[in-house]
Amino acid sequence: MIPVPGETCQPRSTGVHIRVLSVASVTLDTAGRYPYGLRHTPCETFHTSEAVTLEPAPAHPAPGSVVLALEDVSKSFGAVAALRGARLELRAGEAHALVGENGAGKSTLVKILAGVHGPDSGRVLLDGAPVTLDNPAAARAAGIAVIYQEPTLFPDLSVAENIFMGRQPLTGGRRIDRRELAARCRALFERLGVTLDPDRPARGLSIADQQMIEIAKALSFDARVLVMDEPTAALSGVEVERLFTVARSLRSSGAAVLFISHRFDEVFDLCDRITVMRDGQWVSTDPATDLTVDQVVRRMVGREVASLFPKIDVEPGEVVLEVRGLTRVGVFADVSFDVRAGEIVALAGLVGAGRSEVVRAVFGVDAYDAGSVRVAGSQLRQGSPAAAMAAGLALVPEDRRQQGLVMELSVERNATLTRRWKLARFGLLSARSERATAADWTKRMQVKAGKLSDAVSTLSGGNQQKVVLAKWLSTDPRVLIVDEPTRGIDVGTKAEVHRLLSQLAADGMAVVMVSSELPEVLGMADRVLVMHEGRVVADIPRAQADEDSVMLAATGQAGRPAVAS
Amino acid sequence: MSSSTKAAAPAPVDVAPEHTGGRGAALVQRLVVVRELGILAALLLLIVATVIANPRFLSGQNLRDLLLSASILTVLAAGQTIVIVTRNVDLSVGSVLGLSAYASGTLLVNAPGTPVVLVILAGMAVGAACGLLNGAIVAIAKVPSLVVTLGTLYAFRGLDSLWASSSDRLQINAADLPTGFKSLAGARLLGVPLLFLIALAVVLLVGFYLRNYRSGRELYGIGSDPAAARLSGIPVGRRVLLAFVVNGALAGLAGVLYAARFQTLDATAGTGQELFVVAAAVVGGVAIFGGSGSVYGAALGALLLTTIGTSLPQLGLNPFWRDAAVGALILAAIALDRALSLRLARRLRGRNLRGA
Amino acid sequence: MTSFLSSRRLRGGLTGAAVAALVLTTAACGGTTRGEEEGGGSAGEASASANPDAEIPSGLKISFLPKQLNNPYFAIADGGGENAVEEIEGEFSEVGPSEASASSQVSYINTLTQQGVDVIVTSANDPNAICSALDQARAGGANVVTFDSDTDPACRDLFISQATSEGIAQSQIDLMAEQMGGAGQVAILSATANATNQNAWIEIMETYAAEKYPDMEIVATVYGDDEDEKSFQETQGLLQTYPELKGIISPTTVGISAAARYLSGSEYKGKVALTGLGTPNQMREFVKDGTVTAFALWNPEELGYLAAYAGAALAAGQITGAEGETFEAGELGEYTVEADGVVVLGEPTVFNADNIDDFDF
Amino acid sequence: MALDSAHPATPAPATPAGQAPAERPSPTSRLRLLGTGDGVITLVLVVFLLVASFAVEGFASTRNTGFLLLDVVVIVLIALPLTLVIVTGEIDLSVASTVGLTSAVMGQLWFAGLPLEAIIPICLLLGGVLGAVNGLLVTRLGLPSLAVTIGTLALYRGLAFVVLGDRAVADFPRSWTTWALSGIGATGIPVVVVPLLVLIVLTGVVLHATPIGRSLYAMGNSEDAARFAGIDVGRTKLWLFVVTGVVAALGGVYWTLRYGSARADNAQGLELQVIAAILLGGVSIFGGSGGLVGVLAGALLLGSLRNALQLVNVPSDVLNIVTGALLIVAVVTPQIAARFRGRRPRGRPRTP
Repeated sequence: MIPVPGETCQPRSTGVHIRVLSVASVTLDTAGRYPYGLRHTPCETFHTSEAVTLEPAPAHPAPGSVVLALEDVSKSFGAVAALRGARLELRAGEAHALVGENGAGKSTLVKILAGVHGPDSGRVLLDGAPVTLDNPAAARAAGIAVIYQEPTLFPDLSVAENIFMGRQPLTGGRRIDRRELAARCRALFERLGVTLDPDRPARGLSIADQQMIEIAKALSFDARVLVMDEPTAALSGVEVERLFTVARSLRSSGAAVLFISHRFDEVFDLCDRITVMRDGQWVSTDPATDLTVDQVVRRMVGREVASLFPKIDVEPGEVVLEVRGLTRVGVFADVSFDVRAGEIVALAGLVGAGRSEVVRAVFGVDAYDAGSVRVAGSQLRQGSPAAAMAAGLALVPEDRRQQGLVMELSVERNATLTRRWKLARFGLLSARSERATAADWTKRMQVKAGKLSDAVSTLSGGNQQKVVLAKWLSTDPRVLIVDEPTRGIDVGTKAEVHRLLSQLAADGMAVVMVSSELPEVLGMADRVLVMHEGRVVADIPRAQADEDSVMLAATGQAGRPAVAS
Repeated sequence: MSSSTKAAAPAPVDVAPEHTGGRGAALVQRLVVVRELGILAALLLLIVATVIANPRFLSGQNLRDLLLSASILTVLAAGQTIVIVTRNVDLSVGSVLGLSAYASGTLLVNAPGTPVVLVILAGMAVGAACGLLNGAIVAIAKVPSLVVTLGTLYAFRGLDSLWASSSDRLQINAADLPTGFKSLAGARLLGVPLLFLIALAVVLLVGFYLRNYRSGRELYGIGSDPAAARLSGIPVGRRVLLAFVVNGALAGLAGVLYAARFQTLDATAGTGQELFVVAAAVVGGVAIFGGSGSVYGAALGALLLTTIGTSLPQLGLNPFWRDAAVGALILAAIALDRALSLRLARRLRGRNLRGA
Repeated sequence: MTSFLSSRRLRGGLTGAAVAALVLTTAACGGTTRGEEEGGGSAGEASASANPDAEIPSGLKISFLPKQLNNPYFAIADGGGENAVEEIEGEFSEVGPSEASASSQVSYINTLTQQGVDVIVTSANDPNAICSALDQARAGGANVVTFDSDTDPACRDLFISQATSEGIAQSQIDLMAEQMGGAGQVAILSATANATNQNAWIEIMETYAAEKYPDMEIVATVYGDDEDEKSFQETQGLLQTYPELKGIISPTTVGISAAARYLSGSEYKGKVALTGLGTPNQMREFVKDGTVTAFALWNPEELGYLAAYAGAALAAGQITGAEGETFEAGELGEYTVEADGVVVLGEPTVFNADNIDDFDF
Repeated sequence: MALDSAHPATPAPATPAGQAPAERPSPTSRLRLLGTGDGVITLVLVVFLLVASFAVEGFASTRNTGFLLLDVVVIVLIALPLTLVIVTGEIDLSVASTVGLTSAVMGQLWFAGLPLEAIIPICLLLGGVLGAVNGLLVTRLGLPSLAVTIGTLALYRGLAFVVLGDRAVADFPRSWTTWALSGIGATGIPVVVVPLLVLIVLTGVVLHATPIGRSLYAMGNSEDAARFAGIDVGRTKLWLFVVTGVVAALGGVYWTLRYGSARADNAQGLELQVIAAILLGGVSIFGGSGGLVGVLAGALLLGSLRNALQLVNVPSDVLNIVTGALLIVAVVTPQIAARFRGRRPRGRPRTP
């Protein structure tokens, strides 16, 4: 099942070959699973030998001179130092990977390159000369194109205008030449193999289509430096390959490509050199060929990773949460599952498979069209988070900043928001009881905060997540739903969160965990439910869950004999 | 809960782009047309109803009066569209109009020989200065325009009356104004009032600019998603400032037109106009939160509001119904916009959803 | 458990308290309906006796509070008042809101009360709304004279009428009849619908016309709210609605000039007669270009002048506002207080092409 | 420790460029002690009152206090629920039109012979209905409250004229109209201040010391986060609009009695004064921050400034300029101050 390193496989619908990374050199964890962050590009050559060709991957042109360099760049936001002496060097004609854990400072570095933030200290050198990129226009003028993880489009404007905003082709009278605009747009799409209508508005496009527009945008002005910040998170294999084709062609025409990704297979597939960052600092820059995934992971994490999943074995109790036939038209369909007390059930799947949407519907934030949710046997009224909370449900949402916390309110207000009625006496709240409760829970959760009255936005990501957990655990739930519980937090806190979840389950809480990190899913879950395109396609017990079984189900190939029943 | 694999048949993996081509643009186009045709239909319906009640409604004189009445509101609505498109609003236009009207009147009283073009330019300059102040506060201090222009609504009006009361002429009357200027009000070109032609020209120019120039498109971009606009390197502050200045200048122009048409100028000219201006734009399909809508729609909205004002009495309805009708129209318009955009979103989404 | 409850409590709390407060205060009264009203206020009755020979002291503080500042008509009237105050060596001031609303007028009356002025000369935006404020001012020692637009007689000492209502109304009907030949449709363009003086005139016009000119038909009364633009549009509407219209009477200065401007620029010029009350400066052009033949007005300057003198006479104790008392009003001569504390300025002046250039106001 | 906490999962587009979320000034400190963090405006008010008492003749007297309070009573009354609405990130521009419509209906019903005791509850009910119309359009149809209430601003005022035309109904019983103006003993403080104080305290408690208040700030800052915390945002906002309608109707009843005159144009333009007072009091137009003490100080500052300037015979034109300038200064100063402290201003691109 595990492909041979150096093997090349050919995905179904493209003629492009993907080099299989050196999987064998990955150190497996104690449970025999891949460490943190490792994913495969789905590719059926993993299972059938006939499509395997032994063509070598295209040779990379020799990298040229240094186009863009960051020297000793530091940047702080309030009390939080995001970058501390970061370094980066991009050469013409190279694809350069920037890897690091969430929170390592990659995004801040990208924003400095994009001209969104100015560095507090340090220099940005373009062709060896210092430049000031104090706004996005300046960065663009310097030939730096940035593709963000989440597309930044104008929903009301047409696709073509989105691509050429500010650079529309003009006629003699400085008027926009619409015909030329559409023509150039079509030419770009042809190059990308996309069949989007240039005149339709960007509103309503899928994330993948939006990402394609971002790529077309970057392509349209012949960037010297193309920065791609986790562009593949929402893309399917074909779309990823399409993107890589573009990146390679840019590279071979002499541009520098900076690629940020958690998917090491992609990193090793595309990139010539890899820069590792940790805690806002530069760790190393080496040719990709000199590195193994294992080495990269060690450098990123800076410690042993095996201790990440301290799962305690628990004998599951009664069924606490029953979801039956839950359907939201166009989003997910016929989702049914049970969760027992003491059990950790993971919802796995690719981005966009509908996992978060399901748990949101269960919790009542979103409506659903059919189906039912029962907690401890009694039917839950739909569309009411308050009712869900009353029934003993708690949801730690996916997006901490938008959904989990009211960023501008204080730590204590956030921590007690879910318990505000319980804390009130005769409908009145006393600042003292709020503070006492908040202090109690932040202590229990070991939140590191200056003052409880500080805005929660001043905390680090990990501590913010602990506040969210405190906020929900203080409601004493029977069922805890956590959506991407460790996204964007540091390794130490991550382990703490995992230990906490494990302990909570051991104490009899039912836990539903949505996670995109396979190791986390495999390490923590008693059972893995895999979703694909809005449906639950597999229900795999801990003993049988491994990287392959989950990935196959997640990519819609569950029918294959890969998964033992 | 044992370990069986649920092999639901997933829909085939399909690549999104193939779905979305083709009819998206047509759909949008159709909805935009529906929106503007909607106003036009409402306008025609109103006119037909009024004509049935009073056939003289279609007389040349009345149509001319109607166009004349609509022209000032149309100019204001055109300017307001530019601002609203950027996700801002200018509530001070009524006061700016008053200030510019009084300024141009004063200019004409003191220098009766001033050519009309110069008066227009002067009025626009006064307006542009007001717009510059609004825009500068909004763009530089990053303060919500609603609050800023609420403040300048008071301040400009106060300035206007202070000026009027401290000068020796509280009110400038028709007799004080030179005949050349006054003849503007009655002037016609091919039977169409000149003031309306000016308004029409403004609408066409603004419409042309918003559609065909980079900075015009950037205004839409800013209103559509301000954060994305910054990331795209659009000079957001400068563009917003520009929008306010242009709007101010157009309010100034409206002030000169007001002076020419009403010929009685005091410190109260244009009081309360802001409501009708915003209403005209909203009724015309300009989204209050920016990013979409056309100046043509806003102009149609202005025409519709004006027609309501003149036809209600002729339909035998108490003119007091006018404000109520305007209010109801605004609500209907935003509700319609909402319904249309939901439908559009559903259709577009339905098209690139895979599976499930 | 949360918001439903919360919002219910919220609403319950707020409205409960509000309603309770009201109910408490109302419960004691039983049903209070219209018609069982207690007798009218007695504040209007002057208790002190008049001393016709009293001297007007110098340094009287006389304040003019027009309907609205920056209104040319009131500016002229106030100017007349200022002249009178200078003659009697008093202190003149003019205050007022920038918009013609009763509530802001109340605020200014309060300020004047607080400043302790001796005489408040005002023209009411609403006959009742400013009453209690005027009562308070009088309780605080001020004398209240209204001009142009009266309040409830109970809350002022004197009302200076620009002319008798009959005089104004009849002269306009006569002027109109003369211009249109006494037969046909006529419409009235008034100011606001609750302007006391306007309504009184219109009522008299209607009865007088019915008596004297039976062929003259008053088909409509519309309101331009004393706003130029609205008056302009109302005129336009009138001509649309009544194609047979022969004449428009506008007993308000704003209305007549707006109507004149509309007519002069339209095909109706010279065909539809226009008369009413206007100032010579506003109407000069339209008289000269033939849109308007003749119109009437009292002299607002004299109105203000008389009001100031009447106020001074009150303050000096020469009069108390009782019927039959007389006082001297500077160069205008002697005036007598009529019933309900009304002092009439005189008959309106008719302006036409022959005499209009003799006046500048 | 992760250091990139300012930008974890969401990349750049989530926040306007150049603004690191972590740097936003925290309003939290402001929320303590009944919102007295808006101490600046309170301080300005106190200083102004002191200066005016000494410098303006007749300012500091019982009678003038009465006049001043009577002038701000309705503004403060309507500001109470409207503050809550603005804290949640919405706005209601139709309040003054609700006052006008209530007044017109009150006049018409009185004219028709109904007893006041029946009219007043009817009017309050009407206010609730008018508020519910706003609330339903905003929460159920998801329309922007700014546009909705501009529409109902025109609609309700228009209906007021439809109901009563240009007439005025003025023969309300004298005992009622005098009550509306009467003072408590010889203090000069109007009687109505007492129920108003009750409402102020009630609103203050609701906003600053109850679970409801907490949820209002939460939804004003982040509607999503509030929904995920189990707060029924739609329903809460709906009821807020209803309450605002009821209180505005109460204001309409009081206005009618205070001036003894029911007219369709009563309180025209009052919404601007109320909103000016609220914004001057430090409430963010985007919602989520501000306190009731600041709002009260803002309303009193506007009222006493006007009063004092009138007493020294400053023309009304200048008053308008001062009001406008004050409003702008009130919103610009914190932004500029924040910038001087080296922080970028906060400014969410939510409302124009």
